Amino acid sequence: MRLPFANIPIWPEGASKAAFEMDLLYLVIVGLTVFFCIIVFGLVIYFVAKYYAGSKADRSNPTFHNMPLELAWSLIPLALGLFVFGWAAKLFVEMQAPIQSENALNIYVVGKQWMWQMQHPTGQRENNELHIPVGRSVKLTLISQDVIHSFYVPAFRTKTDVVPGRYRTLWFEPTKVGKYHLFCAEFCGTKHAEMTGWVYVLSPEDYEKWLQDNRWGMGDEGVTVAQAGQALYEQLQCSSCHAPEQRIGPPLTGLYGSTRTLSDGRRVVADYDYLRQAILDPQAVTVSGHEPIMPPYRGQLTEQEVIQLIEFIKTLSAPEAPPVAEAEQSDDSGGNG
Amino acid sequence: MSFEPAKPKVYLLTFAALLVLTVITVLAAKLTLPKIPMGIMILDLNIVLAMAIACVKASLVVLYFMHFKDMGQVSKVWAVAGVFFLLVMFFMTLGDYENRHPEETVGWTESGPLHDARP
Amino acid sequence: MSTHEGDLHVGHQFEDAEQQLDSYSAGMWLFLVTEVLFFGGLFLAYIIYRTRYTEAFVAAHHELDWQLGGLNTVILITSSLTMALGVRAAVLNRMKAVLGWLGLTFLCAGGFMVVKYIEYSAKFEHHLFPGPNFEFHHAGIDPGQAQMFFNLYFAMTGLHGAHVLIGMITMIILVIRLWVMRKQRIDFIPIELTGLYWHFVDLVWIFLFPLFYLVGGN
Amino acid sequence: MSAAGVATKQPEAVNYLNVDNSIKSWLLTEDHKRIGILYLVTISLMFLVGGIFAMLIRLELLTPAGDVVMSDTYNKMFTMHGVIMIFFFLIPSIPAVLGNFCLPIMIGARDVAFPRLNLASWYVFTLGATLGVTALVLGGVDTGWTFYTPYSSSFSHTPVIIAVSGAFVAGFASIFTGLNFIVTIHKMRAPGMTWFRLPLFVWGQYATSLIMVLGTPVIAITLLLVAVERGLRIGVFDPALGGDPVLFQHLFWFYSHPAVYIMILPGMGVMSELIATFSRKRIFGYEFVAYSSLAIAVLSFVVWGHHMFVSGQSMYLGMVFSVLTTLVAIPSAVKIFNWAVTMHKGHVKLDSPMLYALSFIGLFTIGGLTGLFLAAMAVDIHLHDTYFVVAHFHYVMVGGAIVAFLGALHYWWPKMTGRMYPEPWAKLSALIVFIGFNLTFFPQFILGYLGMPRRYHSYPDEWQTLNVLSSAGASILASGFILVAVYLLWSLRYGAKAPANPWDATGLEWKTPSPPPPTNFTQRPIITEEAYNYPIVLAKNGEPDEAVKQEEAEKHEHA
Repeated sequence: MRLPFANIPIWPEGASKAAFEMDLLYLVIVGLTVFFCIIVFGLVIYFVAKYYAGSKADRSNPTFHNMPLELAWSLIPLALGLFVFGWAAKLFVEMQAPIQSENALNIYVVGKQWMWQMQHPTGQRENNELHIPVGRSVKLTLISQDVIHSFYVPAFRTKTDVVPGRYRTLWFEPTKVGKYHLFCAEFCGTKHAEMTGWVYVLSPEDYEKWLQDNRWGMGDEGVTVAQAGQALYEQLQCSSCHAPEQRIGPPLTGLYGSTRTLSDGRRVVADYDYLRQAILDPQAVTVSGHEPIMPPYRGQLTEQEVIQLIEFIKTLSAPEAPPVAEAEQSDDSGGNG
Repeated sequence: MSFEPAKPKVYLLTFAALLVLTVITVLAAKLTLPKIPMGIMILDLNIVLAMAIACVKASLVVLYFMHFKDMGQVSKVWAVAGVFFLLVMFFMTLGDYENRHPEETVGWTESGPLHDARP
Repeated sequence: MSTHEGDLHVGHQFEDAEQQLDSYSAGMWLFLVTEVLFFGGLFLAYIIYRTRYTEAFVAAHHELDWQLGGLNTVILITSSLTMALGVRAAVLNRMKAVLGWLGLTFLCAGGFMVVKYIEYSAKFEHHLFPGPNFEFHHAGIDPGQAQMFFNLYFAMTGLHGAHVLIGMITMIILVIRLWVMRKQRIDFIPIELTGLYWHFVDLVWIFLFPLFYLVGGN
Repeated sequence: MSAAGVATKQPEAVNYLNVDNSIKSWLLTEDHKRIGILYLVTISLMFLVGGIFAMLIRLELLTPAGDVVMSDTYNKMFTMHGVIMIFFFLIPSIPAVLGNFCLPIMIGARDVAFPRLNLASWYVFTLGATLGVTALVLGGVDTGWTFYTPYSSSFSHTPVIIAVSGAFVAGFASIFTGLNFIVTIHKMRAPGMTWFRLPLFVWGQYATSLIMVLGTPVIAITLLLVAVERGLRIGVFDPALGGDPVLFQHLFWFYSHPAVYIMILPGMGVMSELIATFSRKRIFGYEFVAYSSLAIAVLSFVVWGHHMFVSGQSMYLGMVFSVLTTLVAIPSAVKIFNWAVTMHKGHVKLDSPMLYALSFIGLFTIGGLTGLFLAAMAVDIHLHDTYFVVAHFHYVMVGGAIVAFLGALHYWWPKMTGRMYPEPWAKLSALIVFIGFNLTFFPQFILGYLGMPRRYHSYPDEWQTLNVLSSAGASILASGFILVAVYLLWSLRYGAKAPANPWDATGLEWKTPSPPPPTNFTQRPIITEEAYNYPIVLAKNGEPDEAVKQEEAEKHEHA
């Protein structure tokens, strides 16, 4: 939105479901701000004008204390503040709590100085650009390879810090076809201001077309992220310990999302962060009943490769119709603590 | 606040108590107490016991060696305030680590408020 | 001690010796409160990593010699006793006793630093000082997590050691000052304040000893 | 400063300025008033350096492309602007200059409790500032003033350790000042000066000292850990070393959020003085205003997580921080309304300090209310790290703290230097600062909601108009500050001699000559009346009351 009389933008485009909700809340707080400003400025100007030294105003019996008045201007702002807090907290939970929809489009984002690398589940990769379909929930799983970055799309009114060493998730549902700014919002070094890009929200048809046109990112055979993970799994010879007949590593089937008991007594859910640690620093999360003998892969895998491995392990959880063909027998084991 | 120093006997008794408690601490460490998992952290009862003993020792030092009774009102209030804000820092920060993974506790399934379930 | 106050030097900003003593005492306590929060940041880091890397901390603490740590605990407690008796002697205006107790305290502090030196040099020899040369081989333990234990060990005991050194320097200055003004009544305020500081140093060690040497469990 | 003794012929009474003019007497002084002046000189220099960086930043942002300086240079500019302005100007500004100068006089003491510690604090501060400037001379630091790990500890190629040591060392100056004030206020009050007879400036200083004493040690150890992590690769923050970068943010903001109140609380104290003096009326709800300072100081320690809503901090903890942040609205609202209502039935005079005070009320109201946007978790997702945040904290830091500092400087300038400044110029400067400030920072609120991230060297073309407005405002603001510096320096030599009580104010500092004698009072004051004990009118006829009549009579006499 722009001012009518000048070429000055005053309102950002909104292109997600959250954008509308947030704009509403924002406008309410703007309203409160204007209301209080009018009261305070009005009082100040009125008193200055009326009680300017030498004026003939009635100054008899001034008061210095007024408990009801003090309480009023303590408690009314508090009540309004708590109202805003409640609304904002509710919206925050709605925006930030992770979506667990099967239908959501899972995209992996790795931030590094100074670019964004996106990886689509079907294998397409792109840098500093993100193509997504309109009207479908998009779930981003983000991690940084070096310093803290922050993934920010103003049109979606959403952002999250992208931290090294752990996964963050962010999701939104675009509602409007268009081209929107993508920024890095956390200072990350020399080219922080150039760590920007575009988010393209496409109609479902255009998105399908885009997926087809960009198969080059997947290699010759059309490798999905999980398939790339499987290739890596074989290349690193994970199966030499983790194959079921070896009986060395804990089984990978059904690993993702299960609850693990570690040798130090902790019970943890095998989520993305757990699996990442289990690959990079396996000895830190040895599973109870297994020897801590797996070598750590820290420094040997890029964050993208770790994501591919995790995606592969995740496919092993699905009881039926695993998307990856043969390495998929239900008794497949492996994995690391 | 001019203070009256305690008798040497008080100091010697405090000293003896501190030595005894040191021995108890060492012995207590030989016990294997349960470890309670909390979120991504583990609460180790051994350390809880050790810290409890350390707190007793610290109180003895403050009460007798640092003659707490002669300490002015101001100092008392500020000492308490210091410990209070230290605990605020500890517990609020730990509250973060305790609840770091929202995935495990909440989550929108098929239809969240901002998300329509679609076929 | 009001009978002796008239003899003490009173700063130009104060009305009387009592106001002066009150102010100095409150000032020192406030300083100790800042010290509590100064160490507090490190203790917080310790709590967080200790609860996350429990196994590694248990394994790594076996590299420390609890007997040496215990010895240092006894040394520091003893020095606290001698310091308390020194302060008492100062209030009672017994010059020789003050010098004797302060000397003993100083010796204890020196002993503490010697033991610390022995411990530190052993860690350096065994490549347990964090950094590129760090080596820690223990089945089932991530060396990175064990290194975190030694990070905190060196940071916290190092900072504590620096406080011991500052205490020793202060004691030297105190003794010189006492000697210079040996003809006058003992000005016990600086000794009292040093005493408070010294007990605080002892107090920090009381927490550090079990946190690093007696991690406990299996 | 020695100019005070030049202009007149008649022998002057001994005051703290002319008692000894040698350089040595200044550098070894234990007089709280002289230490205040030393601080004033140091922080003015730092303000100049920080201000130059601010202008360079606005110059770069005049065009969307990063064309004036290289991106590395730009990163260093905003970092040095932040580090210098926060650690070396705002934190010591009101406490160390005006607090040092006025606080002992206001409570009827000869000096602070520990004069030597006070001098040490100035030396330590100067050392810290020197280290900060050294980092600058060595090329500048590019981490942002927040020194977030692991960028600061592992990735930056700039002299981070030196800058961090500068802030670390300056922290001790802050601790010394706070400790000194607390003991002074507790132990050095003149007979009859009860807690509820203290001027509200003193209450503000007490609350500030609470934060200085309890918060600063935490930032000290945190910065030390960053330096060690960077220098020795022994770390607790870098994930590559097994650490957690979010832990740094917890420790950093545990101090740095309260630090915001170190900057604003003394300013609020100043406001109470100015509003009471220039309304000739006791502050409305004195106890509420006094307690609200303490409440703000205590609450400031439990809200730090609102800087971390999108950092990966637990969502539930975020809610706790958000609701606690909302509570800060109470004491802030109490203060604003009490100041406004104080003018009710007063005799309002618009001298230049009062103009600054009224600016403060307006700007701080906007600054405080925009804080509500950022405390509201959902809205903060969008606004975090955008220009909205930049605008918000400049409204509080510049519109609040610096405007209060200027108001206080004008108010106590006659007391400090014994000279009056030219009032018309002062009024003009207050106006220029107000207009320039709003033009600079109001467009940034809009930019923030549009989504312009902070610390950006270049930006999309469509935001240029708003940035040009902001840069234009910045040059107006800068000319306002320069004007203040020029006429205040001019007044040192050519200003009219100041009477003991130019504002006809109550308060002990106005009962002693301008400038005050070395020991503040010729004899120890005994306090028998409340603070701000201005005459109360009881007549109901609507005629000008006694005080006004008297004033007019005096004016006629002068004429």
